[in-house]
Formats: sequence, structure tokens, C-alpha cells
Amino acid sequence: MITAERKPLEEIIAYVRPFDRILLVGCNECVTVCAAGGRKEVGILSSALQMAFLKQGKNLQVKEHTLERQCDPEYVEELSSMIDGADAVLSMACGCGVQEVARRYRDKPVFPAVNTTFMGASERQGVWAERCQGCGDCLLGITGGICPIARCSKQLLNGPCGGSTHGKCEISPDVDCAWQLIWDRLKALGLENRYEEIIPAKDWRTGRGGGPRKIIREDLAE
Amino acid sequence: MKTDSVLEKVLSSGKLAVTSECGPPRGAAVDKVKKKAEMLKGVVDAVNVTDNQTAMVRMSSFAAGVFLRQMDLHPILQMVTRDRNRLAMQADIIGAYAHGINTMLCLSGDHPHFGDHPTAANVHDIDSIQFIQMVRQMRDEGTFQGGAEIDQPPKMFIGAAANPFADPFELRVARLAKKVAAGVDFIQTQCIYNLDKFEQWMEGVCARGLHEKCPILAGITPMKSAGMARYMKNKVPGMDVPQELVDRMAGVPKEKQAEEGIKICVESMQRLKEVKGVAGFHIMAIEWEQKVSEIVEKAGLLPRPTV
Amino acid sequence: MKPFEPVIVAFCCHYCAYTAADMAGSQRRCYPPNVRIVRVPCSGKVDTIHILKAFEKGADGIYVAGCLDGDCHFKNGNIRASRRVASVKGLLDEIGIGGERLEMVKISAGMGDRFADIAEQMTEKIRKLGPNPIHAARTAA
Amino acid sequence: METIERFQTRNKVLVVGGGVGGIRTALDLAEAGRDVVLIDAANAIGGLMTHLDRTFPTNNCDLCTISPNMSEENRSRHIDLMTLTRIIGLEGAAGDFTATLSTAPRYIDLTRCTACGECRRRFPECVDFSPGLDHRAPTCMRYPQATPQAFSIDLARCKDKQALAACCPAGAIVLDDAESRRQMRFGAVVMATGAGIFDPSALDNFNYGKDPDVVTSLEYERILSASGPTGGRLVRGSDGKVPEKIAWIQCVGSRGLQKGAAPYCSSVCCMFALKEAIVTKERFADQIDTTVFFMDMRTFGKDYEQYYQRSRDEYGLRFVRSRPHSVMRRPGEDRLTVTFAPYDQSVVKEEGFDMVVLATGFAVSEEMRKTAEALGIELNEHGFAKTPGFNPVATSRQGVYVCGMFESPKDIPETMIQASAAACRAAALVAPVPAKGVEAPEGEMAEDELEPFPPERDVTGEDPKVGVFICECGENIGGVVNVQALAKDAGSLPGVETAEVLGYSCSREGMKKIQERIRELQLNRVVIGGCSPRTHELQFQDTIRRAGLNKYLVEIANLRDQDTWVHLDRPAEAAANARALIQAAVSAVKTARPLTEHLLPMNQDVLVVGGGVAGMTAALRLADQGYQVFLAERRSMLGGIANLVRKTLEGDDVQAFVRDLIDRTLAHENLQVITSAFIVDHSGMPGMFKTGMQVGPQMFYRQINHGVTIMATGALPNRPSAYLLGEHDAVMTQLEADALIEEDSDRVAAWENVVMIQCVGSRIPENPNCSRICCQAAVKNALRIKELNSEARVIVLYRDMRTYGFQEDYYRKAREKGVIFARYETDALPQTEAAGDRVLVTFTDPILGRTLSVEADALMLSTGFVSDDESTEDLAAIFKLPRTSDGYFLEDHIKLRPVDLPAPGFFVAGTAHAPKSIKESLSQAEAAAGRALTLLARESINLGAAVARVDDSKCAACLICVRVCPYGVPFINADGYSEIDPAKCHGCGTCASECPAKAIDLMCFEDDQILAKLNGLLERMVA
Repeated sequence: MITAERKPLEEIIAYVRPFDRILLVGCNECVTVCAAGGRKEVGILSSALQMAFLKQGKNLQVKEHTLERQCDPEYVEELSSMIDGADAVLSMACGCGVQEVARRYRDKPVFPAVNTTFMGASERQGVWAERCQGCGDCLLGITGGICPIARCSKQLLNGPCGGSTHGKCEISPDVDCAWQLIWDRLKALGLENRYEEIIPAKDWRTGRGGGPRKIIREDLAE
Repeated sequence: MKTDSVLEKVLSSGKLAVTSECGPPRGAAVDKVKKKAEMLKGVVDAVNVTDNQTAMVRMSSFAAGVFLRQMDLHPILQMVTRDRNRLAMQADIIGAYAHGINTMLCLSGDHPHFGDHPTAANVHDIDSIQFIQMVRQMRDEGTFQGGAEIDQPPKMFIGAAANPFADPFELRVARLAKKVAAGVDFIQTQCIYNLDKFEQWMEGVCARGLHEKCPILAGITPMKSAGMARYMKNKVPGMDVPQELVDRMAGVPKEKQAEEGIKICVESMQRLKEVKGVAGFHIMAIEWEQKVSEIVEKAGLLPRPTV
Repeated sequence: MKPFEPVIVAFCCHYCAYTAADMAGSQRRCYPPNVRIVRVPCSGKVDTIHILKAFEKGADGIYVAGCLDGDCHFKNGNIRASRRVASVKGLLDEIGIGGERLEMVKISAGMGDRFADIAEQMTEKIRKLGPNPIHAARTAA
Repeated sequence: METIERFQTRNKVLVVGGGVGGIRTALDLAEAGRDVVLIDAANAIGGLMTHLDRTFPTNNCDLCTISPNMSEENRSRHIDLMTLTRIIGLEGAAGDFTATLSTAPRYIDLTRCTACGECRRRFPECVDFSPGLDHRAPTCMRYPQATPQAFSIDLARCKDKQALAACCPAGAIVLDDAESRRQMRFGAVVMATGAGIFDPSALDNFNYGKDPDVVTSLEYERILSASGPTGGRLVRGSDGKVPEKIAWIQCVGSRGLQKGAAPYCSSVCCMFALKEAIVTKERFADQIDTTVFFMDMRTFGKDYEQYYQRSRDEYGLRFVRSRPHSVMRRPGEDRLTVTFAPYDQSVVKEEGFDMVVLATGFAVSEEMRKTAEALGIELNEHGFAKTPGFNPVATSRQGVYVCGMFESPKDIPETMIQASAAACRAAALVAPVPAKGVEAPEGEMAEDELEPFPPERDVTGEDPKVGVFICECGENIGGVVNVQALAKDAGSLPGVETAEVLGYSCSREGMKKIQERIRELQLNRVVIGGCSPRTHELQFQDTIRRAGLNKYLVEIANLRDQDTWVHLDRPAEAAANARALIQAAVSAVKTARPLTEHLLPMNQDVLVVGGGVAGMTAALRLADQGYQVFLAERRSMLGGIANLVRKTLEGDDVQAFVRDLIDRTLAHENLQVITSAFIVDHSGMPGMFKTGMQVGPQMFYRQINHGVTIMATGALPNRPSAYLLGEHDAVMTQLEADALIEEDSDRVAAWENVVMIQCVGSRIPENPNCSRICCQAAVKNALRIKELNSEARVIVLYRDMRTYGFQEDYYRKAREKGVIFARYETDALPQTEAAGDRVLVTFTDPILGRTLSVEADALMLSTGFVSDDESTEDLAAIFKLPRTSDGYFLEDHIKLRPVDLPAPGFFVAGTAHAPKSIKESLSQAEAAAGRALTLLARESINLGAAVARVDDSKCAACLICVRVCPYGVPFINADGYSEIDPAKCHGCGTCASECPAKAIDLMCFEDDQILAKLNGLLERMVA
């Protein structure tokens, strides 16, 4: 899923300051699951903003609404009935959702309330970790199911570097060395031999190297 | 001979090679490079010129290397994959070669996390092994990594680093094998303090015959003080400093510690000379270049051969 | 001018803290009238939004009172509550209300005296901090 | 106490003694629908446990933790409590007893007493008030009769009786109160009088009672307790200093170790001394040295051995195996001197300590003797109630049962087991009282009890019409705040139809008035301004339900306990607070929704898994009470391990017992035995379980529907390969020896030398716990060998002899008969080697300090039990039951719920729970049956209303609820939404507060209700 974290309140306040009526929009997908922008966080941010402005003597009106999915136009359409009552939109969705709202309501300022962080998995309750960078050419089949692009600090495809210590990355003892994990997994699978095959330099065109990407499923696209 | 590299010549003569390094200044104070280089003249066969070492901005290794070359020293151009993509790297390689630099060291580089630009983007378009492959391809096939032909290809003698002490230890020989397979010509190792472990690694290296395909220069760094020993032991990732060594440094009075560090360094070199597969030494006397000649001399490696 | 009398909301878990509050009463243990108790089944039930809304409504201080460590009737609700309170304190700092107006306390059912002591300490602390700035701004406006 | 007169019928049970055992029995019976009269000679219930600070081995304040989820209504409906009451005579026979009860005067009319405490304030010397003694009582004993109204007066100490009577604002002090006697009829009697504590002041060598720094363990417990005399500060009596070195002396008053000491072992003292020392270490770490002087460390209970190991390895307790001679203070010395002789040295040593704690054992109390006399039941030689070998809670008089310390010294879990067992036996003699609304046999009940609930009025769509009733509660509220003004104020709140003052809302008249007003004014919400909802919510819920309103439409403002009692001297503040509380309650009640309690029909059949003695006993007890029982046994025959045992330590014939038990089991019409049955699947919830099994050689699949499950799958005799076991014919386990002694007595009689080794395969890293039964097995076999050949030399090599309770008698007897007991240390294990037909055993005698060798004709290894790991692992997975690390089923609460498994509707009995003797297994089997009765008595399963509910349309299936639920209840269903089974939800609300989609609400505590309450509390400020 896509993970995100709420922006510092101060930054959000700066966006919202010029306005009196705000439509605060949550999303019931990824950002709900990673506890950044679901109905609950919308409620919390709404209350926090109102108090922060009250303290400055301003009565900020906040209308809360959480969409099923903010990156689909049909859902975003739901906002049309309330958009006129707001001077600006504050979105707690990932960057996709923010842009979808901005695209649909072009004359309404839209601000992000979260920082979209990464594509990750939930390691346990309350902990999410990066797993994928969407490079468009998945290597997991040859790296034992662990991605060196997303999980090695240096994106080494032929790691590990000399900084690997006790299974941890040189940048922090809290970060696992991806290549240690790859090696352990290759061993567990009896594929140690595969390690010495040199993985060639990557074709980054499938990733961001090729400019903004688009998927068109001919059979589905209208 | 693949190249005109002096280092290649020394190594192929079967004599123990000696290299050292020279960190470019953090600014345009070119005199500082020259001063450091002067101390190494006639003492070592070639001099590594570091590339934004520890992710701190310095004068580019290419530019500093050109100064060294002008002083008739033999620079080893260090280049990291952290800061440039493959286009920039190939461009600099050609340029350096055109300036008479024919030896280089292919590295991935320290993470920006450690340096003075922690917010910098981390390029890593290719990794160090792919880097070696690329330089080898430029030299031997005369083509760019993208496949186009090169007009006067750079004939680089290609080096790489190896850290025998990092984890997982069992992968360390295999990783060296990958570098050899990628086409590396020589190896400089991380500083060696844990000689037992190094010998263990070398056994593995020799068992696979890698030392025959690629000469290995043992990395040496003299310690200036017990404090430095402790720092290296505890703070530097991938460094293996045995406690005995720290204790030995701490066991002598402060003013004698530097001397003790040199002594340890020389003792290590004497022992390493006997280790099968060691083809020379890479002496990294960080900001202590004036001691290199003393070390090389005490290790019985002077005068340097002329090739 | 009358001295500032803060209003303090205490979210008390049914099994320990609320019982302790009753116990303080049955022992006729006096504590400041500033404290107003809201009963919840478990301190783990106290939601961030409940705390924020209470401040929004003008509470000057809030504490969440759960069972002693290891004694939660629902195993670990009090531990969750502690962690939540710690995070809401951060948010209160961001808002400008001040995290120190919120506390987590742990009391066993029999500690009537401790309940009263905490009520006193909390009242004293909030009295020193002065009125909830939101409320103050609102009344000034 | 008017209810007593109302039920003049023999259809109830008398429980004598209100300690934890008696309370457990009474609660079990009440939950099983039986009427109970619980009497206690003291002025409040609670017994010994309420004196304890924390209990082993969890070191928690356990009473706080459990406060059981039972229906409180059952308690108040079925239990009548009579304090200050003794039984002085019992006529008649089982099923129809007449008991004479004597109640000492309390001098307080409890129906009038408001517990205002005025009398105690004015006359502290003669008014007793006990809840202060136990700060935890309220959570576990929260039914109205036991709560704080436990004032009583000792008139003899009062100097001015008239002034005392006059000081009561409620006029509740009755000076002419006198001892009253009454005769009541009962179907059965349970004795739970507990035991006394040995008084060490009779011993002149320990200086107890003379030196303030020598205390008993119970006194030490009080010193540690937050509610104790020192407020929880650990200080010594002599100078108020914190001690730095504390010694515990074990076996004071037990094992015949001192003049006047009881000959038996008190069973519990080792553990409580360890607990006290550990708690001391927990609180003071290295500041206090703790030393335990002991003879044998008897940590034989479930996981107790590991507790012992931890106490030494993790907490650093010091253990000195010795028998201290004396404790004294040399003139002028700060410290006490303990003189002792280490058991393996013949020297006397001295050591100084700041404090000495005497681990005093239990003794027969005067209360016990008197009661036994009144009941005409037989006592054993030590003065405890005599029980037959295979009938663990039966006394010599039919229909009179016993539990707890009155039967023998024991700890809390075992008391709890016996209490439930006694409840099971007593329940068999009295019929359940029909539930409300069901037609009762004529004359059994007073009329108003039978009045059915009127149909519930549908209030949806109506605007809130709130009735506010403010209780004066005599002076308690009315004396502090102006209730009329409060009512007037409340009347002005939006939505409030009427606001009125009542004298006592909880009185019969008060409740009647509330009901009338609901009907007259068509009120649809009610607020009571009175005392704590903890004590009175149920009552008011019942009140409005009887007036046709859903019971969840009432809200209580706690004006008394949390306002007027607190702000007695500040009427203005009290009034302001009261207004806020009422306003919050009104605001909240307006958002209250009518809720349905989920009811499901109860399947009253029982599945017992395991056909050993425990399984059969549990099955028979329930079948006897008319329930259909399925008994599934994995093997092809019944009997389990008991088939292998010939004699008990007491000499009872096990085979005869097992044969009879099997015959009765197979013959019972309500009992279906399914042998060769392998359980393969399971689903459902209490009251509607489905369990699938494959049966017989053909493995036919069969599914059983049942309401409760009893796990009695047993353990396995351990047979480690050690000491030539299985390699040499002379080496055998105690179990094999037991059979051999019975079957080949000639061979046994010819033995000259017999060696026994204890703790083989137990108390070792691979199996860290004690197997509990091996010490008694060794003593049993040693005595039988001595009986066959008094010349035989029997040597028992042991680590600690754990002959707890009355087993100590046999241990002593064995020593008297010349059996040699020699200790060995784990670092010097006995050595064995074959020597022809014999086995050469070499060991070090620590007292002689010499290595000895014996050529043994027989070497008997005390190998004990191991869990049936394979079967408990499978069953644990199928039934979702947790296990201990050594493979036994883990009970719900190690102290207070030793028979209940954590999965509701599951109970455990016998060695599947932990190693235990046959008698102990039988006791737990009856307890499991007793606990099962509490569920089986229900016609339907009430799932309550305070449960979490998921709104599918909001759920993001994020799994957060699944992860945070402390009970693992939520799951993502086939539709992809979180689902919370109301039957399993405990109602903590954690999921609701963590749900990032705000898709979960906890009924009764919905977010809008909490916010409305906050609005009400803070409204005036915003205005």
C-alpha cells in the first residue's frame, strides 16, 4: 500500500491561514490503513486546526468528509455538493488523491495535509516499512524475494557493500542490510550459486527514468 | 600489458607494490594537494585521489589527479557511483585518460548520510560491479556502456575495493569473485587490523585462485592514538579492530602513541608480506602523509622499483 | 479578581480509577472540585478525538486514569492508553495548547487516597499553567 | 435481610464461611441458579485473601484483575449474605436439613444505614468498618450486600450508648439489637470456614511478640500492602528504619518442627515466603538482602518450581537449608541474631538480620472445631474435616461438603477448585430456581418476583423526554447540596420533561415513583442523580425496564460518591459540580439508543474430552444432574493412567475404584461414551459448540453439538532414559514398582536393598517443573516394602521431600520405620552401574560428607509426569486453547480461575492441567462439572449489549482492530470487512478507539455519547 504521514501542523496551518472555510477530505484506502488520513485522522486534524486558529482568534470552519477512494474521479465527484461551501480543500489522501481533487475542482486551492512516503508493508501494528519503488521491472525473482532497490541504501544490485555489519546497514543499526537478507534467503532456498551471477546495470526507463508513466490496458480502456 | 599504468607494471614485475592516498582539499587551495603529493614522491608507486570521500564535498578527484600527474606522480582516480550517473562517469573517465590518468578505482562510495550533504540525492545509477564492467568494456571493447563506439577508448587499469571484514563474512570471497568476473585488475582492501581474519579471508581467496587473476594490495592505516583506535573500533562501519590493539595503544603514554601506531603498522606489513596472495600495500595515512615514507622504509620496501 | 479555577476532565476506567474515585468518596477524602469524571470501560477506550474535543470545549486540563501496570482488566488497555496520551501530548504542543495539560495516571481500585492526591496535583499544576489558551482566546473574542 | 424470611424452603444451599472459597462456592451456585445463604462469623466477607498484598506466582493484585464477568443479577437474586452469623446446629439429612443459625447483634439496621460514617467519626473506638481493610474487595464482591455498608458496633466498648444512637442521622443504630437465632431449611451445606494461623508467640526461641522486628508472614504482607498500617512503606517496627537484611524462617508451626507445632506441612508457606521475598526484591532490588531458611523447598504447584528457580536466579534470593534454633536481639544490638545449623554441617552459625519473618503455618481454628461439632462431622487426627480417598469434598455426613483450608492446608487455586467442586456436589441436592418470568412451583416465591417484564416501548423517532430524579440519599446528598435547586436547574435543561427530588431512589418507593412518572409522562430517557453506577446501574436498569423502557436508556450521575462525599465542606463547589454532572448525564442520555442484548438458545449438552478418572467423574456428576454428556476417549478403553495405579499413599484401592467408575460411566443413561475418538475440528461459541471427531477403526466422521466442553485429556507417565531404566531388570519407575509390590510380593519381600531416586526427569532444564506426586509415590512404596520386609534397607535419594499437607505424616512414619532419606545435589547426581542382577548405586551423603555405594536389588525411579504434548498440541490448535511452555493447558487465571480455560465455555480437569494426585484430579473434575453447571443452568446465552459493532460501509479492512484486540476477536470476513462476534467481545473498546476509519463503535459508550457527555460537562464554560 501507499504510506503517508501527517505533515507538521505548522505547515498545514500556513496553507490554510488565508481561508475561512475548509473542506477536509480523507480517503478510506491506503492512508486509512496506515493511519494517516482516514476518518479518524480527519477528525483529529479538524479539531486540532480549529483549536489552533481559535487560539489566534479566528473561527475556522471545517467540513469533514472521507471518500472511499480519492484517486478515482467517480468518488471525487461526491465532493461537488460541498465544494462551493469551502474556500479551499485540504486533502489527507496520498499525492494521487490530492491531484485528483485538484484536477476535478480546478478553481479551488487544494493542499496536501500528509506527506506521501513510500510503498510499503505493515511489519506489525503501527510499523510500516518501505518495500517497493515501482521501478517497473521487478527483480525480486532473482534476489530471493527481497528488493535491493527499495531496501539497499545504495541500491546495489550486486551487494553487499563493505558497510554491512551484523546484518545491518551502515547508515543505521535500525536498517536491515538488504543484501544480508537476500543472501540468507538465497541460502535458505539453496540458491547460493545465483549470488555470483552479475546483475547487469539496470534499465531505468521502466521507472522514473522514462518520464511519467502510464498503463493502458487496451482491452479495458475506453 | 593492458595499459600504460605504472602500477600494472610494478605488479606484473612480481614485486610488492605500494600505493598511498591523497585527499583533495575542500576548496581551491591547490597547494595543499601539491604539498601532500610531494611527500609521496619516490615513496609509492601510485597515489589514490579520493572522490568526495565520506560524502563531503572536495575538489574533484579528476582535477586533483591532473595536478598530481603534472608533478609526475601516478594518480589513481577514485570514482564513486553515488554522485553521477553513467553518462557523467564515462565522460570524466575519458577526460581523465586524456590528461594522462590511466589507473582508477571503482567504488560505490559512502552514503550521503555520513557526509555534510545528508539531504543530497543518492544517484547509484549503477553499482560498483557494474561500474567495473563498464570501464572494462570501454577499454577492451572500445564501446560506451550504451554500445556506441568510442573514438580512442580510455585504457584504464581498473581497481576496486574489498572489505574482508564486513558481514556476511562468508560472502566476502564471493563478492571479490564477482568483481574479478566483472573484470577488475587490482584490489585495495579496507585497513587491516585483524590479521587473523584477513588471513582467513585470503585463504578463501587463494582457494579459489582469485589472487592469481587479480593482485591484492593490503590496506594499512597507521593509528595516531588510542582514541583513534577506539573510534575505528566502535564507530566506523565495516571496520574490525581487535581489542588487544586498542589496549596496546592505550598501554603506552599519550606522547608515544603515534610512534606505537607506526610500529604496529610496520609489524603488520611484515606479517602480511608472508601471506600468500598479498601483492602489495595500500597505505592510507589520513592527513598524516609525512609518515608514509617512514613506514615504507621501515617495512623494507624502499627504494621503489623503476619500471 | 477571583483566582483562576481550572476545569479538569478525568477519563476514568470503570474497573480501577473510577472505583478508586468512589473509594475516595467513601473515605470522605476531599479533593479539589475542579475535577470532573467521565467513566469509560477501559482507559484504552479513550480516543484521541475525545481528548481534543474536551480541550476544544474548554477543559483546562485532562487526565486519563487507568489501572496499574499489569492489572488492566482488559489485559493491556492501560498500556495503549499511555502510548496514546504520549502522542496526543505532542499534538497538543503543535496546536499550542501544551502537552503538559494532559497526563496519564495509573491507579488501582483501592487507591482512593492516590486518586485524591492526583486530583490535587493535577489541579495545582493546571492552576499554575493558567487557562486553556483556546478557551481564553474564545472568551476574549 | 427481609429476603431470608421470604424463602422459607429447603431448596437452597448453606455456605458457611465467606473467604474466597465460600464466595466462589456461593457464586458458582448462584450462577447455576441455586439459592444460597452465605454466612460468616465476621462482620464482612473476604477472609484471608483480602489481607494479602499480592499473590504468587503472578505477583499481581489478582482481585482487581478478575472481577468476573458473571451476571450480577444472579448474585443479588440468589445470594443472601448473613454476616456475624454462625451455624450452631444441623438436623435432618441430605436434601432436607434444618440448620440453626445464630446472628450476633450488629446494633445497626442495615436497611436504614446509609454508610455515611458519622458514627465511626464520632465513636471510632466502638464502630468497626471493614472495607478499608481491603481496598480491593469492591471489584470482586460488588454485589450490594457486601459493599461498604459493613459497619458494625461493638457495644461493650461504648461508654455513652445514647449519644452513639443519637449521632446517626438515619436513625439506624439499634441499641436493643440482640443475638437472634433462626432455623432455616437447606438441601445441602458447604463448609468453607478456612483455618486459623499458628500463633508463634507460644515459641520462646523466636521472640515473636516480644521483639517488634520479628513478624509473621501475614503481618509482613500487611506491611507491604498499600492499604496496610504503614501505608505500604517497608519499615521495621523497632525504629521505623527500612531494613537492609531480612530473613524468612520456614515451617514455623508446621512439620512438628517446634514445640506445639502441627505435625503436618502447611503446603503454602514456601510459596508465600518466596513471593514476599521476590516482591521485596522487586521493590527494593539490591537495597535489601533476602534470605530464606528452609528444610525442603516445597514448590510443587503448577509452574511453582520455575518461580523458585527465578527467585534465585533472577531476583537473587539467598537460600540456606537449615533449621534455625533461635532469633534474639543481643542487648544493645541493632540487628537480630539468627542462630542456625546448616543441614550438612554440624556447626552452629550466627547471622545478623534487621527483620525476621516467620512463615507461620495453618492451624485448626476454634471456629472450625465449633462448626464441626455443630454439624456432627468427623475430623481427622489433626482436626481437619475428614474426606474419603476418592470423594474429595465429601464429609462424613451426607449432604455436607467441604472446601478450602477446612479440608487441609492449601493455596488459593486449590481452594478455588474445591469450592467449585463443593458447589457441584451441593447443586446436585437442590433444584435450580426457575428464572424470572417462568412459572415457579407453587409457594416457592413471593409474588412480585414473578412479575414478568412488560413489553418494551419503542422510543425511536421520539424527541428525548428525559426524567431527572435526584436522590437526597438522606443527608448524604441532600445535606450538602440544595437538591431542590438542583432539580429546578435540571428542569430547565433542553429535553428534560421533569426533574424531581426523591428521598432514596433505590428504595422500593423510590423505584415505584420513577416507574410511575415514566408511565404518566411518557418519559423515554431517565437520569438518576445518586450514587455510583458501579453499584446501582443494574438496579436502575431493571427499574426502567419494568416501566417498559429499554434498560440502556438510563444514565446515572454519581452525585454522592464523587461529589457530595468529596466536597462535604464546600457546598457551593459541590452544587456547581452536581449541576455539571447532571447536565453531562442529560446530554449523554439523550444520545442513548435502545440496545438489544443478544440472546441465543443454550445447548445444554456437554462434551468431555478424555476418559480417565477426571473425565469420567466430571461426566458422571453432570449426567447425574440430568445433562446429556458425550465422553470422547482417544484410546479404546476408559481409565487412563489410573489403570496402572494400585494403591494410593493412604492405602486406598485404586483398581476397585476405577472399575466401579468405568461400570457406572458405561451404564449411565445420560452418558454416551465414544472410544477411539480423534477430535478433528471445532467451531461455535459457548452454548453452541460443534466438535467433529473421527471414530473407531473405520474413522467414521461424527459431529457433536454441545454447550460446554471439559478437557480431561491427562498427562503421560514420564519414562526418561536415565539410570539404566529400560536396560536393567532391577530398574523400574515408581509406577511399575507400585504394581510389582501388589502382584509379586514374594519377590519384593526378598529384596535386601532398595534405592529410590527422586526428581528423575523432573526439575531439570528439559522439564523444569516438579511432578508433584513422586515424593508421595516414593514414600508410599517405601512403606509398603517395609511392611513386606521390615529388614529391607530402603534408601531414598532426594532433592527436596515434597510431602505436603498430611502426606508429611507418612514421610515421618517412613523415617520412623527406618527408611533412609539422603539428599543429593544436581551437581553430584547418583551414579548407577549394573552389577549382575543388582544395580550398584553410588551417591554422596552430604551429611556424612562421604561417598557411599549400595548394591540394590531394586532401583526405583520417581519419574513423575510429562504432558501429553502431542495430544495437547493438536487439541490446543483445534480448540484454540493456550498451553504452558511444558505442554499443559493454561487456565484462564492461575490463581482465581484454575478450572476455567481462557476460551469461554471450556473447563479443564486432572493432569491435563498439571501433575496431580488422583484425589486432586477428582476434585478438579467435580469443579469442572460445577463450573459447567453455571453455564448449563442458562436457558439462553446473553451476550450483553456493551459490545463493539462494525459499520461495514466505513470499514477499510485495515486489520488494526484484528491486531489490537486483546482477545483476538475481530476478523476480516468473507465480504472483506471486519467482523466482531458479540459473543466473544469483552467490551473494552480498544478497537473502537484505534479504528482509523471510525468504523467501530462500542455500544453504551458510543463516540457521540461520550462527546455529548463532554459537552454537558463543559457546556457552561463555552456559553
